[in-house]
Amino acid sequence: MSDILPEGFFAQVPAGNWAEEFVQNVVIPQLPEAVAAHFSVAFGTVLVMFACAGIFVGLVPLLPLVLVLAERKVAARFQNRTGPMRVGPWGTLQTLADGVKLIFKEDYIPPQGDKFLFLLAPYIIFACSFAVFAAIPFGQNILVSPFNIGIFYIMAISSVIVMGVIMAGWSSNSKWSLLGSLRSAAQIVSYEIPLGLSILTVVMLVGSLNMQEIVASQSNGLFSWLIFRTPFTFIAFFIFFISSIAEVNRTPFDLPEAESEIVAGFHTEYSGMRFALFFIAEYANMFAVSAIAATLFLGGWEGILPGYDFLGGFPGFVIKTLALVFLMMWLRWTLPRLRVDQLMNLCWKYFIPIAFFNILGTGIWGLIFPEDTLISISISCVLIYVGLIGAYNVAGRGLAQKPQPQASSA
Amino acid sequence: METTQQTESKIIELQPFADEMVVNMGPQHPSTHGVLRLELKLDGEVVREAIPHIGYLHRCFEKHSENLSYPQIIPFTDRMDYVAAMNQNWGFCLAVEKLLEADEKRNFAVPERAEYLRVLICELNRIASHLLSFGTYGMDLGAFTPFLYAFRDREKLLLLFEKVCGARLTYNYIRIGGVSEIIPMEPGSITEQNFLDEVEQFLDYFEPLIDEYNELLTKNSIFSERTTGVAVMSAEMALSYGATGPNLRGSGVDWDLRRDEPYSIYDRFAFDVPVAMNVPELGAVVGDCWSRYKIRMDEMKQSIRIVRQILAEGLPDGPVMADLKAVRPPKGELYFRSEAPRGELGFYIVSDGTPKPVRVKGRSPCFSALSALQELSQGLMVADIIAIIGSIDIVMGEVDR
Amino acid sequence: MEFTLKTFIFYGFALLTVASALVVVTVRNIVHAAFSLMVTLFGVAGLYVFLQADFLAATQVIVYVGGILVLILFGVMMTSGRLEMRLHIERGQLLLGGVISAALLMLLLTIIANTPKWKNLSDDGEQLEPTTRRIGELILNGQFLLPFEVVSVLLLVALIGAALISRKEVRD
Amino acid sequence: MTPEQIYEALVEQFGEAALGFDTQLAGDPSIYIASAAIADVCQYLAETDTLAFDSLMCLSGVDLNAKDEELAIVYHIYAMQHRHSVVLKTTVPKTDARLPSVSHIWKTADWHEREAYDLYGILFDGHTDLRRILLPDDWEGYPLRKDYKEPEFYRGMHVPY
Repeated sequence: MSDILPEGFFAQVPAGNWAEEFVQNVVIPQLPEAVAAHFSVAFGTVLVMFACAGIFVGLVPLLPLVLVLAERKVAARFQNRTGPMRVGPWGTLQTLADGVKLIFKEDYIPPQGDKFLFLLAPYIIFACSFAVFAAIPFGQNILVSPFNIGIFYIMAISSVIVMGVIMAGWSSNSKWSLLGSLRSAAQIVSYEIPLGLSILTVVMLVGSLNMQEIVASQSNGLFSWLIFRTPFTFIAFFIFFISSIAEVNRTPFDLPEAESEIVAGFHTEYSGMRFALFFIAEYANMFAVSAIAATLFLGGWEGILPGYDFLGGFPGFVIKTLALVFLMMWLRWTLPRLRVDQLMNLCWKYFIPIAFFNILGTGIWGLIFPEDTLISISISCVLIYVGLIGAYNVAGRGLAQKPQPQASSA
Repeated sequence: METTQQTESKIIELQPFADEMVVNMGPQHPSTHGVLRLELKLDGEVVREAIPHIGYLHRCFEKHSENLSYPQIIPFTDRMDYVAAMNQNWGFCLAVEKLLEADEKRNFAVPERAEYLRVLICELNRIASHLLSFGTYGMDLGAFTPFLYAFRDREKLLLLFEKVCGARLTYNYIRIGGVSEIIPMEPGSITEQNFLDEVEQFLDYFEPLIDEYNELLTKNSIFSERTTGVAVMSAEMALSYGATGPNLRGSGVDWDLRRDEPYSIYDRFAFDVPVAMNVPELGAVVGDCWSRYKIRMDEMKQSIRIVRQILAEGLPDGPVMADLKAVRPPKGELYFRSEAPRGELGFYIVSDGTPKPVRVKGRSPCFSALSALQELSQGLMVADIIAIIGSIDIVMGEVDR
Repeated sequence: MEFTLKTFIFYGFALLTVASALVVVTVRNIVHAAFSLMVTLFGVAGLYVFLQADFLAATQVIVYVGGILVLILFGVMMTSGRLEMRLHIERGQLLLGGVISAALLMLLLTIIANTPKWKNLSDDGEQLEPTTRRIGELILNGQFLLPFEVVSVLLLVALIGAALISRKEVRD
Repeated sequence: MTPEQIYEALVEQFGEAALGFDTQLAGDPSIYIASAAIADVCQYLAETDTLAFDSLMCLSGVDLNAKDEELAIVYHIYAMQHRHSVVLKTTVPKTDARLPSVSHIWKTADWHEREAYDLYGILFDGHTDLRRILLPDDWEGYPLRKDYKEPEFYRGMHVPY
């Protein structure tokens, strides 16, 4: 493959490239000898990889279809409703029907807007949302490309989404859109910092940016998962998860598209298929950040027991990811929305200092326990437990307390 | 006579390089509760000025009233505050009845049974109205679920109203001199006891839910962050702006017409008037959005209390309608105010002794409360504007009439 | 030089970079210029990949596209009420710009001429290793530690200054 | 205080400005005030401690009859502290409907006066922002006057349905 694709982009996976092995062991024996003699393994590998990528690109957009339906069903359950029930059995085809509706809707382009950028923006967001999936390991060998710099690549690509958002907001020539896109840009740029810093704690412990290596370092069962490895990664997980909710603009951080404030934010003026692209991208993002959180902190495709990876760990990975997605939905249908200044305060005054503290703590932890031992993990789990109890006593008390009943005088 | 001296509308000069962005919030906006238009002058997210423009729902109530007989006006009052139409009917009927009572030649009095029914139904309507306010306030602040919870419960109330008068939103149930009978939707489908049982069932179902809603929204820390300390309306300011009802009590003024100037039979019931207090745990201060919101949550409990007292007593026997041949108040004029869910609903009626009024002015609580918006919103953020509008709980049908 | 798919992709990126850079300097709409700059930066990131600098490529995208360009766009959108402001280039500016560009070009050409061997992807067989480790070692093992720290202090100063300037209005 | 006592207090303070006390008709008794003095009277009512009228419940314009030469403006004011209310009434000629504003005394008068201006064409001197509130800015005429004729067209739209 070396003479066709830039090799630096791919890591040399120590255990050997699965695609190469596949070609070597399965494809070439099948070929007639005359062909096989001239058949380069590398070329075959690239073909296989392209095919996989094709399947991926075909399959991944189906995710949002499922997730949209899931969101509606989850919301319905939260609200004592049934959700969509008419299209298909239990409403399973509802999203498809909505998609068809959106395709046939008028594709409105604001006449005063910037037409070129207006048309371009959804594609940028859509493309970036899906490019992220290339680096997410779904299973032991289920991965589009084992990038050397996997997690860094993901951050890079997802930071481009901001450009699409600004483009959409600006080119619509609507003040609500502009306000939404400015909010969104400020929010995403701000929350990228705690996000990145939380990732850094993981990278410090693992010593690699490669997603597969991060997963590999968590292969010793539940307590080798990075979330439990040190108390600091435990905090980092929550910062990461909350920041990623902010990154994907979901309640309580959905200010860029706060329908009760700025109508629909940056995609106010979009309709039809272009709106659907934003919509799909939003759900793809949601899945992507959950998948990343699962990979970084929850052992990725590695199971709870060491060495147990059913179907390459794929089902386990999907379950973990969907659990996080469900958590996001749960939050969305429970919480109100923050205000802009509160959002920024949360990021700059709480998350970033805590994230820096985490890095410091992780560094010190790494010095004290260079290797993960039973002792280090036990200490970590005990600290986490104590910390949780303490946090509940400090923060939870306020929640459990009832506000003073309003004075009443007859 | 034409004096057009001040009629020209203000023309906003376009200043291309100003820091200020002028944004039109509404009349078509998800959270302006109808068709309110706000002209926002923004500095980034900070609101320098929010100028309300109303009148998009002006239905010429006062002009219509001059050409209609008194009973014919009642359906028009339904359309004023369409989420608490019973109270609007009642407010108007009370004013007309007061004028009729002033006529010595008649011996006019509203029957007991009708009074009980009115209180019962209006308190239920107050719950429905506050529920809507609670739900939409949650939605304004980004929490969608309270909205559906509120609508689920409101639906049950609307079904009760439908059983009583056949309508779900614009009831025309309370008439001058009484109420229209409890009308069976189909023969034999509902009786008085049957109906009261259903009301009781609803109360049993609903009362614990208020606490649940408090858990869900009122005590939510994001919600209290968003609403506490925002747009504090002092008691003086509230009085000066004519804010009434929950908005006035939210500013710490202990005032409720039902208790302080009892009309109808409110003096027979025991109920508390919730008044805002500082809640330091949440950061709530008297007069902020949270206080105004909380008053409504607490008022629902008091309404339940009143309805329960009626249910315990049972409706007195007798007619539901006074023997009133024609509604023809004596020559005179009268202003009467009653406590509607959104505050004091006043009707000023000038009668010249004919069946049609000379002048009807509806003094709607939201109209006065909304005028405080401009002062309340200065220096706050766009999101706070939404929080204020929700907390003063406007219904544009009432503002614009 | 044999013409493979790789060279094709390389020239694609090169063309993209140069063309979009031309658009940046010629287009009159400032927002279009900024968005075009995004394409340029992407193209450069692509070229970095061909230089086996994967970390640098990703950094390029994060820092320039996700950070600096957003700031530029913020600046453009917030400082002027008229977003479609047209750019005017005066003759003096043109001259000055030309001189500076020529000097920069000379500098770059000198570097190109003096670099003994470009480590590029056509060098087959060489085992690739992650560049992050080497970058980290170079920065933290003393060789570039001082410049690195100086730059970080400078950035901190800039951060504080920016915060100070933006808070001025609140204080007044 | 009863309206009578308030009337007496006003007569004592303002003399001629308080023109009369009407208890003849059914309903609320009302105190007639000369239109020019209304702001002063209101100021006095609001600021005197024994009266302390701190809330303006309602401000309405009234046109009793198309043939009348005058428009009436009625103020319903209330004192929370003392729990007494009073009705003030004043009249202005239709040809020159103009009287002092009370919006500096009770802020709620701001919108109520705008409404009276909008529907009756009463000009309130001293009002800071007197423009139409319910009707469109370019509406012609004052619809609640009894002699109002609705226009045939408004911006090309047929008005009477």
